[in-house]
Amino acid sequence: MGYLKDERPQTMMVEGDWQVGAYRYKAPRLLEEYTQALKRKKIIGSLCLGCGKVIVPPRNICGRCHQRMTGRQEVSPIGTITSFVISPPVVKGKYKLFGLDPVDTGALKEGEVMVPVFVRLDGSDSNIACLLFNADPQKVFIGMRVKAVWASELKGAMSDLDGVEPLENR
Amino acid sequence: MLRNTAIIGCGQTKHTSKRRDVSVAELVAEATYAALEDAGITMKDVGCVVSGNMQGFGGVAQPDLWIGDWMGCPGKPAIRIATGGTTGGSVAHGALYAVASGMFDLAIGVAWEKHSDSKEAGATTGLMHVGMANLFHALPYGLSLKNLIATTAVGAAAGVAVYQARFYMHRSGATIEHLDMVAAKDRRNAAKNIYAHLQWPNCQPEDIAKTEMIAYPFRYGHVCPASDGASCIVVASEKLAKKLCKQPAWLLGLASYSDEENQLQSENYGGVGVLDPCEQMGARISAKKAYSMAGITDPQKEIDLAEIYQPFPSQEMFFAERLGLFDDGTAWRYLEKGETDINGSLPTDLSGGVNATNAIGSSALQRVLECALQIQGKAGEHQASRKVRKAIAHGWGGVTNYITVTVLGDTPR
Amino acid sequence: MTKKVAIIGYAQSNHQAEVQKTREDLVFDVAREALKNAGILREDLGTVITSSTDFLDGRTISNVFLSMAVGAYLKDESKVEEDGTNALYYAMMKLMAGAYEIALVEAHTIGWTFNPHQVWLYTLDPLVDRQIGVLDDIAAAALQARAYMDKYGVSEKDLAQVAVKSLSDAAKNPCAHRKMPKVNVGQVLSSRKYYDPLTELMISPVSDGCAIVILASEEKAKQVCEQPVWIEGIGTCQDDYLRDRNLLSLNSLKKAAKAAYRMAKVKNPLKEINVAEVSARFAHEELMIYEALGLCRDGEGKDLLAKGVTKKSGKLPVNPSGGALAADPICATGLIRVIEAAKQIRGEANGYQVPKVKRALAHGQFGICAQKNTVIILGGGK
Amino acid sequence: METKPDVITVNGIPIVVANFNWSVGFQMEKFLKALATKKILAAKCPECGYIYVPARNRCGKCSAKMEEKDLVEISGKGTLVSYTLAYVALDGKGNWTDLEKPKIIGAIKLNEANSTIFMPLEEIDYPNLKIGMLMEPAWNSETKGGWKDLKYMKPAKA
Repeated sequence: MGYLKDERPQTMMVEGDWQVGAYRYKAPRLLEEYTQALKRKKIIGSLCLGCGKVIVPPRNICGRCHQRMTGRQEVSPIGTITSFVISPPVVKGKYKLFGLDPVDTGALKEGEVMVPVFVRLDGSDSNIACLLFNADPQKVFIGMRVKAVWASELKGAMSDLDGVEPLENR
Repeated sequence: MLRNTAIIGCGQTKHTSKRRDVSVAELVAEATYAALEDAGITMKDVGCVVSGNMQGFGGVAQPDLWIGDWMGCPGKPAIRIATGGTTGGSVAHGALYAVASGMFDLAIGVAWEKHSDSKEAGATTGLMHVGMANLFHALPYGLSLKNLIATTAVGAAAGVAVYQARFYMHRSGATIEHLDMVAAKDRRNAAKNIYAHLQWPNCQPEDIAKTEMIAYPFRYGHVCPASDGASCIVVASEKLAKKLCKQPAWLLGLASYSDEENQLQSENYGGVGVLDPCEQMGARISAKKAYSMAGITDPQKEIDLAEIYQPFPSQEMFFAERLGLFDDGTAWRYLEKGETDINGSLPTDLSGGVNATNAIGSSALQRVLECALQIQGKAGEHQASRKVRKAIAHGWGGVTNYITVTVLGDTPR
Repeated sequence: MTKKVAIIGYAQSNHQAEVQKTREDLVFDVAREALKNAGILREDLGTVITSSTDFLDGRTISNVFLSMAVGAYLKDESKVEEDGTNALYYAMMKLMAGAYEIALVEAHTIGWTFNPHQVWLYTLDPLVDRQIGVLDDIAAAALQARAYMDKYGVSEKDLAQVAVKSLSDAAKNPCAHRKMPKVNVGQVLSSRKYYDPLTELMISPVSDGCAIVILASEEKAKQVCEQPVWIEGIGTCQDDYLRDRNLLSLNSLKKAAKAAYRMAKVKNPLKEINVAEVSARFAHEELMIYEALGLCRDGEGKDLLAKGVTKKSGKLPVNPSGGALAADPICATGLIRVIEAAKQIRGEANGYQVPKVKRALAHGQFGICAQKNTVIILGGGK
Repeated sequence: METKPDVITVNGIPIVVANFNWSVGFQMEKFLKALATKKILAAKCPECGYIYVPARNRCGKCSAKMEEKDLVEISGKGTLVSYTLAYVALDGKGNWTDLEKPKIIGAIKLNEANSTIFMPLEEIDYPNLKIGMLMEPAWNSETKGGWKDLKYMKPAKA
């Protein structure tokens, strides 16, 4: 038993490409504001003066009110897990990003189990996605309180906010 | 309101992972001409062609300019509609509106995807490009590679859906066993649908449970495939439908309300204000609008069959709830009782759905097409055992924020 | 029995080579302005149709991050690819069907993002024509131009005249991108050579821009708008792929125009239409468009131009705004023509207003050598 | 409300390329394989008689289906319907590059078919080109079964 197979003849192929890497874009300096704040161990979001929502990282436009989010608001480094995923142990060669193996590049360790989580930081109306550290994957639950884990060296980069860890581990 | 309009012909191709026997143009023609034959008309009769796919997957910009010849575009009004995952649903709406507006008496809606034309596995090329600009933007700001991989790639194709599933399970009390049950049902159903991709006769939840875990709660057996395939519907005005077709599938209501983008990042890498991606306000409002057009007051009683766009099994459950077919948080109870099976009270995705067949551009059109087949009684082996009078077809796409809802019935309004 | 549809508001950006805004901001700003122009709130919108393409925007599902900016939050939404006039066509269907009362139609392209001419190459048959890479949209247009010139005795100077007319008219249009008040034939002919006979100034510039039109059903339009511009006729048509098409005449435009004229009950366009805004991406196309629109017989486009019929003070001014040769944010170009035509009817075209406009024609096109064409007839008054 | 130009330019990563391999289908496969033997196959519509190059399986004019039996071999000779001189070329990444030696491109309506093909022209100087000239294909010395096997078109010897 199992999947039925569909066998059919093949014809030849003709190759071509699309230079998606040659595109360029315009972006606001919002991320710069955000990363500069991270350097000071502060997390900022944009505040809509129409509906009062605070979005992290900051975004430009509140579509609900159809107006610019002109306010800036610092949010708490403590928050609540709203959703999480438990990865199977990392295996070398299983997954590639731009043709690079994450194990070879040192980004991940062989056998590592990752717990990516959605966290709603206190004072914000959005989720951020990051990794949960220092926690037993089997004991993670929705509603768990967590706090930010900062990189050992703050560079004013997105990686300054390394992830989160359970609040009671402090 | 809308003048009466009906679907009178359906055509689709066999879906499989690699249709290397045909070019994308020939694939499209296969479905198009099958639909015309089903409706008993020729291309000359067609007034307007609405078509769509996701061009990033096929690598050809505006492919209708090239393959228009294969779907009868020359010399006709031809509109190309593409809205991501909902492309097919939007194409169906395009064709339905073309007739409902009184501009045309006969229109066809054609949608397709040929994933095998892309060298990258599955749908990664296209999906990557959704966020490519954001990625290019965030990298200079020191986006950590580890975080990137963890947040985007753990589920590989699953993406935000895996978080969404967790949200739903938390809200409703559904478990991973329910996901197994949905996936098994869909593969079982697909085995009865000659056009479907992942066919597994008599598949049981235990079979799915044996497959490898990708990222809890998703197993390999839960995930939709990337298929090659095309589908086409023929839409006619009331007068023509009655003349040409014994049992047309009448349009009762349609809507496509969009929500805020749900996939964490907005344009330029800002956050988004959707806290729970399985809340799906767009789906709720679309369903409400479509039901009011259709004069349906109690969908739980009046809808006989649903075709839900469910690349992942959790989506079949919560979208059924958001469309008002079950109360919030209860879909899994009906699933346990077998109510969504072929002989149940609300047969759902008897074609196997997107979970078994996913040619992205065409997937949402197939939902409409399958509802039409069920109403016409032409579904063959996967025909529901109960008489289908009103059916709802659903599509979602974009970054889980676009919704298309189409309600069809066996009698005009 | 079909319902009438009117334009009740519009806005466009200042089209330029490199707009100093994000895509989101560009669309948002124009959307705010359009809503203000129509005198309605975002909440009044029924449906929103956008128009852009993934290859030009460099994003798959190019509309997905713009839904909030354009005002589609919890609104009926869809995206029609290719020219904005096709999106308008679809929006009109939705209004005519009676499903919604007000529709917002948006179209944009940021040409700066990636060379659109490269994208045109990506629209070619990937199995054959894209493989050898000799053809792009300009090359195809040059081939069309040469064949047309040879058949009807049109000279390079005639083409240059078209460019001179457009670019000098554009000087008065604040939204135009390429404004050259004192341009002359010599300057056009000596600009950078791309594909003979086409030089830089005979080719539309690569622009960033956005255009938005707000439509309403008859009852709603009368209710909210003092001066609605009625869509009296609309027609669209697609042609064969390049290889199997007669490049010498724009057959699909002829069919689209016929459909639009029939709907608007126009018998003699030269007499009954007061101003036309057409999307001519290349100088020779404007002459071919005259012919396809039925303003003159095949091959007489250059005479129409030479006699001054189509200049701003002529009998039927064509492109007093400067047309596509003066600004070409690809997907938006057709919609810009609609806006310019509507402005002429409302008497809002400061500096390039044509007197006594009762009926105007707008044309949008897409595809290599104008494969897809849409013609819209607009009328004023009650 | 106008925004201040508070934007930055985000550049792509040039090495990121999407690659494609398009299946060709049976009619096209026969056409491409025939090119390897320096033959050009056209498909003649059994209904309306329109002859397509490259060969294909569906008529765009009358929607009739075409099969292997509808394939006809043609000489490849054709009439020049238009020509242009390319001073520039695209480099595939969206940049215009000036050509040191301008290249001639022609549109050739094949004599035994209805389709027009687009090819580089050589063995003739630009000013000597005339619409209506008879052209014939020049093949690559090594043919691999692809449209590129046709190297260019040249004036046919009488």
